Amino acid sequence: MNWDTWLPLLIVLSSLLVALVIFVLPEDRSKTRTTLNLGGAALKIVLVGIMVWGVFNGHHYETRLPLLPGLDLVLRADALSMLFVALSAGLWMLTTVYAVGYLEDSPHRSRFFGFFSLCVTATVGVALAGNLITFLLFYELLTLATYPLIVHRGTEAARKAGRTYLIYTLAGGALLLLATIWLYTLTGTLEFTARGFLSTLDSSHHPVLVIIFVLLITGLGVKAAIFPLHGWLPQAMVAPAPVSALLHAVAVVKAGAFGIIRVVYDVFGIEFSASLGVTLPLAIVAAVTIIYASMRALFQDDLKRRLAFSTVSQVSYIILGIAIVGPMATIGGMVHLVHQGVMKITLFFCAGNLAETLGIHKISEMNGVGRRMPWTMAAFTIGAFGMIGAPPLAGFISKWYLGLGALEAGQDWVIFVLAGSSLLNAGYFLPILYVSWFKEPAGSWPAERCFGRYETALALLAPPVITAILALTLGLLASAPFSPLEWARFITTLEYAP
Amino acid sequence: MNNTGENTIPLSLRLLLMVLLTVMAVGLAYAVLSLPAQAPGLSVYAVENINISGVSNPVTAVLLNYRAYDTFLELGVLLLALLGVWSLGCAGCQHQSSPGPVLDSLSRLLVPILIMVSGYLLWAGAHAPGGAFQAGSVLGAAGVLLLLAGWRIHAGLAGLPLRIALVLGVAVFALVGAVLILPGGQLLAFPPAYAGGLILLFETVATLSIAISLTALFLGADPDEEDAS
Amino acid sequence: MIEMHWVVIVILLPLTGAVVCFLWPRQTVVSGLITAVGLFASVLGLTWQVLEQGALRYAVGGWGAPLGIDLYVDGLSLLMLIVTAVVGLAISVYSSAYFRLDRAKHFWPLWLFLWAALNALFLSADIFNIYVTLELMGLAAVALVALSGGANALTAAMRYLLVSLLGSLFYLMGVALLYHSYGSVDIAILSQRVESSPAVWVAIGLMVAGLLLKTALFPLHFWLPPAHSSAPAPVSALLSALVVKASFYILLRLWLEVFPLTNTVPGQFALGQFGLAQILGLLGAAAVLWGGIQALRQTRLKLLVAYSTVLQIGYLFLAFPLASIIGWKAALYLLLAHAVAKTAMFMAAGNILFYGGHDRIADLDRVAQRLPLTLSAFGLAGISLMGLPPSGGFIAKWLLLEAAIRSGQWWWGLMLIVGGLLTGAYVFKVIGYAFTRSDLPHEPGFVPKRMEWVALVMALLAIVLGLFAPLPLALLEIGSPFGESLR
Amino acid sequence: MEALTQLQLAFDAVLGLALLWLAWQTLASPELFRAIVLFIAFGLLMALAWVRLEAPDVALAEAAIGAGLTGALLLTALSRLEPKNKSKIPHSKKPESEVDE
Amino acid sequence: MSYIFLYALVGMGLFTLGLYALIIHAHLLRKILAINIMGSGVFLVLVALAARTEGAAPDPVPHAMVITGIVVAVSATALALALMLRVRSETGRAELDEEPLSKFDD
Repeated sequence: MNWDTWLPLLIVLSSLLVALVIFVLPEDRSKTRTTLNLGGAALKIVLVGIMVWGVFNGHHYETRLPLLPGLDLVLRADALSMLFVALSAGLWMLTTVYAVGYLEDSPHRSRFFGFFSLCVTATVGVALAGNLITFLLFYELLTLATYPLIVHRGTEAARKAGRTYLIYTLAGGALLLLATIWLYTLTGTLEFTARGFLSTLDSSHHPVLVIIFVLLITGLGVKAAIFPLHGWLPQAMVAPAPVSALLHAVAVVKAGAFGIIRVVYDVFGIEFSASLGVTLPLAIVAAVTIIYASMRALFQDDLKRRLAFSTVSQVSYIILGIAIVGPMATIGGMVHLVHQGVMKITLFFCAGNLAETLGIHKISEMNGVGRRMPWTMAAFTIGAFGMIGAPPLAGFISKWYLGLGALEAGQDWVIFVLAGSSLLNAGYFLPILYVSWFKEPAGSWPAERCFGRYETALALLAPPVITAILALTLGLLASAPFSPLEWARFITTLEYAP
Repeated sequence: MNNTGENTIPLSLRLLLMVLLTVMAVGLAYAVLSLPAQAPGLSVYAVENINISGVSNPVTAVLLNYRAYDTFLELGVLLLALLGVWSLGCAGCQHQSSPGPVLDSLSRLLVPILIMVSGYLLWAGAHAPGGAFQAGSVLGAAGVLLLLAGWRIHAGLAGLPLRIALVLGVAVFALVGAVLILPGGQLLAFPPAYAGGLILLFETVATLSIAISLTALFLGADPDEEDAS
Repeated sequence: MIEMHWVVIVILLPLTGAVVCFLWPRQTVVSGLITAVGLFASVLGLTWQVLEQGALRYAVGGWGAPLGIDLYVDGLSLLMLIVTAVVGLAISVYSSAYFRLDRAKHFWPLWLFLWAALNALFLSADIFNIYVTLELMGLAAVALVALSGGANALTAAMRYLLVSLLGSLFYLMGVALLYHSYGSVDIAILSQRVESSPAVWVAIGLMVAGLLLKTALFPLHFWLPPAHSSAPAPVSALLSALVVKASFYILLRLWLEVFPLTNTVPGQFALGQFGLAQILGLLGAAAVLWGGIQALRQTRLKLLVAYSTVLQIGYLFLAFPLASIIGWKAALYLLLAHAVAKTAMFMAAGNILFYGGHDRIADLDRVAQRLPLTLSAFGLAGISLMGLPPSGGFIAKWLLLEAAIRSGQWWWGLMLIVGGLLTGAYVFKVIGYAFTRSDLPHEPGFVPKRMEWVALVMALLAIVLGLFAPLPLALLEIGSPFGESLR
Repeated sequence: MEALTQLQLAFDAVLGLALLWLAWQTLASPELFRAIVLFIAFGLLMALAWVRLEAPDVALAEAAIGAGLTGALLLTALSRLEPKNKSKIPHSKKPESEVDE
Repeated sequence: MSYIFLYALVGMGLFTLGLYALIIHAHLLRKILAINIMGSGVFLVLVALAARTEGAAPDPVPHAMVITGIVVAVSATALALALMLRVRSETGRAELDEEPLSKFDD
């Protein structure tokens, strides 16, 4: 029994077992369920903490189980995976607290929390996957685990959204599978390796590799909601707020983006990718997505849909950062993986609070809501400014590095994309802030509920406040040790070793 | 009910079918004609081993010794068909034939003869044409004749005793075949010294089972259930 | 210690069980269950024996081929026996609750006969003996379909019987030609003697046609959906999981051992076999499309599941044009995964039918939520059928895709992808109804917990098969049924 | 000797053609009863063919089972299928197909 | 030796004829007859070709196979006839109707 070989598996199991137990738990055992959820989340945070510390000190954590002859199921902790694992573990805790409050007394909680935990299991698995087949395994598990969450409400709209989601993701998964196997037949290995494992292949294979790259990115791009594969995401907004928060900030879209990072860095290798000439098209697709989705966001009245389009746009920052070949941009992209997660989850928490407390779903109903729910709207404001990229918030750090990276790599056009997108971000966030803080309330709210002492239930209020503070801290203390920024630098030194 | 049922298929399709089947038939014929004119198959082996098979009729040797396993499974098929028929229940089995005087006297005459023929076939099978299947089916014919004459199995025998008689063939094969394993042999491996006796035993129980099964198949439904309902 | 004749026991035990069940109808369920458990243990014993000693040949009657009949166990037949034992045990447990005594007393002897026939078939090394086991299997299967009574089931059973007999006769004609060409019906001897000749070609044509009919490969699948959908649920499960696979197994066995003519000069025959393989692959691809589309169009759950079997059978034939060890292993793994998953699925459908009294997909929202275990079983089995990880279906799909790409015939792999998406579509068409809840129009039937749990256990097994693939794959290597190296 | 072989061959040819003809008549006969009777005749001719092929065991089996018992089974089935004189066939269940048509 | 092939060819002819009738006819009793005639065709091929032994007694193994086959055939026929009668009593017709499976009956 070696701790180093079991820790990655334990991290996955800490939520998987919780999920399985919750599935068989009777509906009315809500105390037990909450204890299990929070206990699992806390345990995972502790384990991840140990792991982060270990990785920083050069420990090598790896679980390896035979899956097929010649192919193992590998869970490995490396610097990049730590970034995502830590994000998932941390935000899972908060989202669980939030979800417990949000779903109080609603039906089917066993099912909901079971799949919720399964979702986190899959996300953590995606993060820790040490080769492409393990990644694929958890990636598809994520598809399956999120489907019941999207259709949770069981309405016709929910079912339709679920269907759309499946059509996109299953098709994407199929492409990913095809590309993975193709790659395997070429190389005989699928292990993620710093700076890739394909550059040694004979150059006659290069055209095939380009096709495989396109297949992989398309397959992953579905979840990362790259234009034009983003169609499922706005529809999926019918899901309950904690699900939207989880889907958009942590689990699904990030799994896609993270997968793209893995493919570009640890399968192809960034320099090899650049030599194949596939990075520039990827950057252009990301840039188009950023601008297009921001424009679409401008015209959404439904708050969650606007946030959804904002997500589509923001996730592509990460991809843009990857595709601009250069260490600075890489830092920007990777750090945005965390920063965007923290900021976007804040926004979704707040949107959920508005819906749950006042019945507000549309921006046109938000007049003066800041006076009724000041804490919530304060958190929202921090998140929104972060998204726009205002200093000293987390978003600013990401954009700063992206911009520097673009200049460093000689891709000056990116600056215009960043600037344009920031303007558009401001264009769709500032009006919300304006109406909610400065307009007079309309008199009554669509469906107000009273929660006693605070403006809303404590379980609903605390998570966005915490994440907002986090977004602020991540910006202010960006250079502190173990901050995402420092960690991203750490990763980059590995990928761009001289 | 003079409808031959052919009218359901249009002529064009039928012509197409004919063409296809003609092609198939030509292929089959070609295959047959391409076979060598001389091919003794396994007859050499069958004759070589006839002395230790326990019988002198080679067909019986194949059926009851060389390939006794096939025969064992085949008794299974017969029993299974009966199980299937019984599980279906019977539509129209209430139909009772009223035996005319001719049938009645005919059966009185024929049944003893058939039983004797069956006994002969069973005995002759070891060295001349005949054997369990022929004997069983002749005996079965006697049973059918009895049924036609209005005879019905006694209610007391319709349950377990009848069932035991039906499974006798399969059961004895399985039991004896398995017992032969014990002294270190193989399934259904008859020691040459006992082979003749064992084959006679098998043939006898098989004859009985086959006869009763065939008669029961003719009857159509489980007599036990028929009485109950 | 006396050498255990497990090979014989796994044939004799179910026959004995059938006889006992037949003799004492009142104790039929108990006898049946005891037999099932004993049989499962015996197959484990045989597995252990084969693992210790390698492939086994057993001369029934002590004669040995060519005069006598040989039984032969290698990795391939052992896997089939294990699949049968696992599915058989599950079906036995399920059926012990499913049938009331008036039908149980017919079900058990027939089912144990069928089980004996399957085991005998997988163990036989003699093509005529295989004919007898085929008939034994076919008659038992038909009688089991007819067990549900009613016009649809009886008509379906009748059609199934005719098809089954027709297929057997085609096969038997092939046996006749092979025997009269080479003077033996033993597979091993034939594999040494067979050469390219008109008679062999016609024999191959007849046997392949007959077996395809029994395996229900498109377009010869017409009899399968009515038979599999109108039979009682446990019977549907065993038909889809085991019976169609048995004729596939024979086809595969003949293809690998009798048809390839490895000892003749490669040339004309190899080319011919290549052509036939391509045709089988094409039919498989058509089956994938047709089965998938038809499954999507169905309004009744059991018919949907039955058409899904048509699709999955198509998958199996995609391995023929690939002709590689990985491809065959993939097909066998697919067979294993499909058997387990389809059992779970038919059981789930049976539970829904039991509970709601109908299986109209559009009205499933009345039922699905009230049977969470059953629905989970359906969903998990669906994941394996779709080939999503982690599941047995995924492993199979991975191997098959790998074989397709490695052989340079990636288009067969594409059919797998398409089939997976179609499967996803029809599985989620059903699952989608699980999240809404409507009122029941009438008093629900009582579903014994045992039936729900068995379905779930089988579905979980289909998932677990995705995590322990090396074991069965290594088992398949015993006796190298697929040849030593890549052909 | 030569003449005998010729005669035998002629007999074989006639027997073979008779078999085919009877089979055809059996299958084409518009009346079911006639078809069954023809089938029994076919079975008996088959037995003759077996004898000719030096397969007396098969001939016995064919005569007893193939022609005899199968014939009896077919005839009973027909009598149960077409209850001409006996109108007491349970037909409580109205066939659905007629309702549809 | 030519008569051997003559009988084998007759066997093939019976096989083809039976197959044609099996497909063409709708009435189940005719289908059952057709299957039986097909079977006889196969048996004829098996036994006829077994006589290719030039003077010696014919190969007994195919004979035994055919006897097995005849018993299998009569078993199958019995089951088929019983099934036919049940189909007839449920549907009123002794044919395979091609109705869509709209209704489930359990």
